[in-house]
Amino acid sequence: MTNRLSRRRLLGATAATAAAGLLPLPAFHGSARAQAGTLRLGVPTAVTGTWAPLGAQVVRTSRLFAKTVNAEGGIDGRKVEFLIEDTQGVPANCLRKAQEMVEREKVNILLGLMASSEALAVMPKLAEWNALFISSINGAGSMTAEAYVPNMFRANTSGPMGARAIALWLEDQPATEFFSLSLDYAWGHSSVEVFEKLITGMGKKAIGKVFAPVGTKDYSTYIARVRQANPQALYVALTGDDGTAFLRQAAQYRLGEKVQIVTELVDLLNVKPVGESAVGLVGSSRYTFAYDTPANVDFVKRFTAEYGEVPDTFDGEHWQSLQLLAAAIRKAGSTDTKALIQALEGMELTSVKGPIKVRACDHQAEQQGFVVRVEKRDGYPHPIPVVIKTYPAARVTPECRKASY
Amino acid sequence: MSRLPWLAGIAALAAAPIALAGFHLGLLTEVLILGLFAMSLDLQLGYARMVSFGHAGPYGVGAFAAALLMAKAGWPLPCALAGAVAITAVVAVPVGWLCCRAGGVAFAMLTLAFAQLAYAVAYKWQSLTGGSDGLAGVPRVAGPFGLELFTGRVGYYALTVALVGSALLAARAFVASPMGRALVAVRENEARAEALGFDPRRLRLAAFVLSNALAGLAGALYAGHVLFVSPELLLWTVSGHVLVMVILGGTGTLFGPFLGAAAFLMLEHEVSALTESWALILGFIFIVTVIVMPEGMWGLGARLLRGARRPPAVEPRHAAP
Amino acid sequence: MLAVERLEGGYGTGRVLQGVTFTAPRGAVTAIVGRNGMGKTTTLRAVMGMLPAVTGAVAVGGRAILGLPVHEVARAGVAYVPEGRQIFPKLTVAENLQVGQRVPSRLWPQDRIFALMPNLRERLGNDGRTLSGGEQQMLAIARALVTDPAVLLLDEPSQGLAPLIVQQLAGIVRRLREVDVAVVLVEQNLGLARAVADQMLVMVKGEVVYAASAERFREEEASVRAQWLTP
Amino acid sequence: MPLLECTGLSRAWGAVRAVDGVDIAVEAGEVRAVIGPNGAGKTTLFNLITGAVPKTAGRVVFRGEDVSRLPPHAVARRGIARTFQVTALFPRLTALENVRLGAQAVRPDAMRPLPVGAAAAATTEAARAALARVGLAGLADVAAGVLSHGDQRLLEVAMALVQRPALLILDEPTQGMSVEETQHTVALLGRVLAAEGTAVLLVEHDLQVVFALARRITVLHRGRRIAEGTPAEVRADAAVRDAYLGNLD
Amino acid sequence: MDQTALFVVQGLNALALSALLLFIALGLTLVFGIMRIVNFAHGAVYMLGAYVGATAGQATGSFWLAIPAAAVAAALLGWLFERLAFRPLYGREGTAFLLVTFGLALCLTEAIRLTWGADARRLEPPEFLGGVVFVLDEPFPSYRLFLIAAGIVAAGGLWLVLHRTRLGLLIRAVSQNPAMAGALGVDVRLLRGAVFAIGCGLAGAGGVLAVPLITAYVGMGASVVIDAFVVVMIGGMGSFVGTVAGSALVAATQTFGNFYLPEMALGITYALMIVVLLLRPGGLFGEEE
Repeated sequence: MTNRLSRRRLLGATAATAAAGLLPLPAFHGSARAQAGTLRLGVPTAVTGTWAPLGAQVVRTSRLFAKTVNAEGGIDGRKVEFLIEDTQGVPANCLRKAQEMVEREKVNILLGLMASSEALAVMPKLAEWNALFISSINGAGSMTAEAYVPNMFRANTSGPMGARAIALWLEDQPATEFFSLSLDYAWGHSSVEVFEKLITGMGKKAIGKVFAPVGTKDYSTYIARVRQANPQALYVALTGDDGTAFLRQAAQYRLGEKVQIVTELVDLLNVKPVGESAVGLVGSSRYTFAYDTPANVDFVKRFTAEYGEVPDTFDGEHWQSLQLLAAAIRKAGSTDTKALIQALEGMELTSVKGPIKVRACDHQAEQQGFVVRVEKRDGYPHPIPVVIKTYPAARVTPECRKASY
Repeated sequence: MSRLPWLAGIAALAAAPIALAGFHLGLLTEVLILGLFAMSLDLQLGYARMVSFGHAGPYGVGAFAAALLMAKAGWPLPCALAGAVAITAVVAVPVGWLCCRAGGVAFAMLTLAFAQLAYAVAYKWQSLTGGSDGLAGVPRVAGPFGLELFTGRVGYYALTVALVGSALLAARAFVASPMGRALVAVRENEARAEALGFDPRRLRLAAFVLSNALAGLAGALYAGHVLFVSPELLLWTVSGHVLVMVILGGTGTLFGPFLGAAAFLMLEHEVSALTESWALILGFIFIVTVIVMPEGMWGLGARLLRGARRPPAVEPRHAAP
Repeated sequence: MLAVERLEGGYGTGRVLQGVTFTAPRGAVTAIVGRNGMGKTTTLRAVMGMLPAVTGAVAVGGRAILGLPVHEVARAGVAYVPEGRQIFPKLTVAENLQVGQRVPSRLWPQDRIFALMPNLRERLGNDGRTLSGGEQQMLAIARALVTDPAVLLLDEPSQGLAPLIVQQLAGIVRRLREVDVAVVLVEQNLGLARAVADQMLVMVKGEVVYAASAERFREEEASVRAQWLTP
Repeated sequence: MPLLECTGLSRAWGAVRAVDGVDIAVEAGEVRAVIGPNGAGKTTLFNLITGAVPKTAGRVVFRGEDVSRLPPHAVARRGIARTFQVTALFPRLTALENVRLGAQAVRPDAMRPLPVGAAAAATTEAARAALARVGLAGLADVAAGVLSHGDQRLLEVAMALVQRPALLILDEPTQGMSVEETQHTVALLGRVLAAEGTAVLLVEHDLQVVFALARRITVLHRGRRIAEGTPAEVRADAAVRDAYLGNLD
Repeated sequence: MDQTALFVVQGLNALALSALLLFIALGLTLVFGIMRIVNFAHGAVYMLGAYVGATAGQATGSFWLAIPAAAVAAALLGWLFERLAFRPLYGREGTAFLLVTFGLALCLTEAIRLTWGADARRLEPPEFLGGVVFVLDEPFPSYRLFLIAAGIVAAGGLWLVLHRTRLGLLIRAVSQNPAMAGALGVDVRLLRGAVFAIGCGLAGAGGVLAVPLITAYVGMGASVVIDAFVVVMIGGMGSFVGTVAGSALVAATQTFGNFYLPEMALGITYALMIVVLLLRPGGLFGEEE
């Protein structure tokens, strides 16, 4: 910790004059002397920038996790401390921050990386660093396929898995002609690719697709394009503020009256600002607080008590990855990278999303697929996702080292 | 001028691998690379008043070129760096020819537009560039000549010091050359310089190409440093950051931009480790710096070192007699 | 009345003014003549507050104005007709007139302006840049007058104008005396200066070296010209 | 064949004809003055000859070559140097550096991107000599912007002289100078021009300067040439008296 | 959807987009015209308007109060910033302003994130603007028609201010010749502050008007300000007419371009700017530099 303190002194003058106690320091980070045996976990995530709303979920869930396990005496008797740093969602920053955590702060476990490009930038370095990375957000199919590295595990549902769940649900629906609108981003491309393949495999038709750049504000021209194509259903793979903007504008154009809109991802983050007009939206869900498992009920209770609102997608996904990590440490009886990899491979666990199994072949956690519909329910200030269909892990997880089906 | 500061600087850089371990050496490498990037912009901004909003363009082109030459063509590291500089310079000629037709803000916006187009190409040409994911795991190819020396962290640091140092010397030589002097003349009084017989457009184009080539070298070194490239390298925010580094450090000084780059990177990196609200502090520092350090950090430092007062301000004489 | 005392200063580090002292009474035209580069224009700019570092004293009707920002000098009653006229090119004649006019002019209502400069009335709706040199000069003077100045500074109004227009100009400047304004005229055209001035000043190298009534100047003109005005 | 031959030079700004069909020719070694009241188009005429302002019409032939469409830097490199009416220097550079740039600009390696050793010394030498010739040797290391007005005007002359031009265009070289400075400048110009045989095109308000230097005078008025001849002829010309000389008096 | 309807709807889409761009670009061009400053912080001010407006709208329940609240808050900030940060810099090179506005953009963005958090804020338009009207049997959101109207009102209003009021006269005079305007008694510094405040106020109003479409979120200002720069450059810096034309051109290019050439979406605006600036370096309605 001397390092940390000396550089704080270095910056003292400028930082103190500018900030003078006005600014909240991230919890735990830099908290003076860590006790020997404290388990330090690195979270280089996007606190600011485009992905800030998702980063906020990672930060708050990390804090809740530390509070919870430390109250119970830690993991295997070791207190947990998170080292959270802002990457702005920029791969180069993420790489530097991760490297600093590993080499300077002697952290060997990384979590909470935000953009897939950040994860893909860090993954080739993991072996050299002898560090472990457990993904809780990154959806790019390639991470467990072409770009697979042994030091990475994906605890979360991937993009292709989400596309698969919604495709399975659509198999039983009357609509036969589909149009896809997705983010011009690796995740969006891989989702649409998987979706189109599955749909055509069912004998339905993909009649067109369009990719909108990240940060698109005006979706009117894309909505016009959908109208022009006149499909029976529209598959949407948009996230964050782009998803919100599209859903709001689609509602304003009453697109849903003519076309059934299904989405790859249903987040409260989008549903809340869209409001009433989100009701009826169907999509796959990586996590929703409405899952009826004992672990989830407990998590939602703790979360709500702490933050006064229900957890969102990446709260749940991040929590699941932390649960997985905790279980692995207990099983391995160590935090050594090699030991953890061994413990994680093939590990089974009942998490907030139900049973999961980490397969050894590509380090993807096999888990159930959920399809939800947004509905208005009493007791919530906003519409909420309600699970309408659950698919067993075997049906939604792709084959080993495959990004597609 | 005294040689002492020079020798001290060289000694410090040479001793760095002994004193600094691991991460810090990497950070120093990054500072040097960004310093080179900022210095390359200073060549056109400080010596020719060409304010570029698109300097990320050559930087990203250089980075992608080096990464692709190593990852896809299997070129050895030094050859890939040289190839990247050559590619950047070749691209800079037509782009510069078009941009230098305009002056002032129009020049700035044209450079921005070309850099953004490069971003769009890098983003969409997925098969080559990896699209939004970028290219990860770029290898540092040692090649057949026993150049393994440079592939380790210390070796790469040494290579960076050597190349950045050479680039700095080259830039200083350029500034002192007839062309560099002519460029300053154009900056000071374009009509006068033209009446003397200097061709402002050719001078500006030359400055643009040289500046871009050095930015390409910085990009290539960066790609070799982090072994990862993505279209973000070409984004306008990067252009904005490097502009800030140069102004912060002091324009028209070549050394100032290194200070500016170091300050920018360290501030962003270190303050963001202290608080989530690093941007508030960083922004505040920028505002205060501009107001209290009109000549940038280098200017202030030089003045403090010399203990001298500011040289008398010389305004261009007024039109009225 | 304008009182200028020991004005020193210039641009950058140069000292163009070396202690300029003179007074310009109301209802009279004070002409400053001298060769190029002697500090005539610089004196006007210094009075106007357009030079950064100037020492000495300038007073309008007893009120010290040196050191005030330009707009406050203007509001203290000093109007400036610069060399080259500096018409707002993309404002109409009417708009050019309105810029400096805060309230309807007491001394110079539009009718009076147009009586003096009939051309301007016809061109009210035209952009400043479309005016001829003579019209621009008239507009520049009119634009200064509508601010109801106590002091009017005229810098080289005859520059580039045809003799006929210069004669018109002389007529206008003479009539300015009627409204109790102190006119300070900087001219290289000795003919014009002599034709309109009540008081003649000669500047050489940043100093006023000669001051006399117009009558006396006429008597001494030959020697004054030999001594200061010809090389 | 004259050194410089201009035919029908014209420039209009909108409806205003600043220069209107002016013909003027300068022989090698000749000192030619252009006079006329303010706004007669003298400076614009110079700008048309050097290419600084595009021509509406007309042709400029210099040493037998049509330079009408060349940009200013190309005209300069062909041997026409000029000074400006409003002092135009590189104010933050030293006097020596200002002149050095003048010397450098006409060298074949004027825009060489690498440092030059011997050539640099030669350039510096030439610059020092030129400074000495105008009497500014002692001010070589002073920033041009802080020189006195008169010294700045002389520095401009040095910048032009160091280029050893075939034709030197001087736009009001003694403008704003003191009496002594003016005398000094006239003597200096007379000496240098006689020694080097440089042809000169001179605009000057100070008629004594004009008469001291020029053998022939061209009179412009409202963009047109209204007279041309020896000083005596011009003085005697009625139109000139009306337009210019009379007006001054 | 038949071709005519498609074309008409897309035309309306382009107009609505250009209205939004106009709010930001008009402020930029106004500030540039009079201060020769390229304001990097304009996007952050736009974002501030969005957040203040969303909050004010939620607190009062009135969309109509949200707009002036946002505009006033943004204008106040601009006025304050001009006094504190710009005043010491007048007379310095343009690069100083680049750095100082960049600093402001950083500060403001982070201050907004600290104040409002990372979650998006919403604001609903009033009931009668929440529905659709049918254009050739195609539903078109009433709110977008309102945006078009708002754009016309803003541009028309600004034109009236510039050409029919004393303030506008002084603004035009100062932009043409600040020294002379000062000599005629115009307090140029005060006017600069006022213009900067007006420019920021317009951006703030633009921000709140965008909220019903895209919600208020951190980062909303980043790319829109680049689009607005492009508008101003294409139209000609400092030109009012040029800015109106530029925003229409950019909006049409984006709307129709993204429809027919969606693969070009990332670059089409820049390609347009390159073509325009190479043909006319001063922009369509600007003067050559």
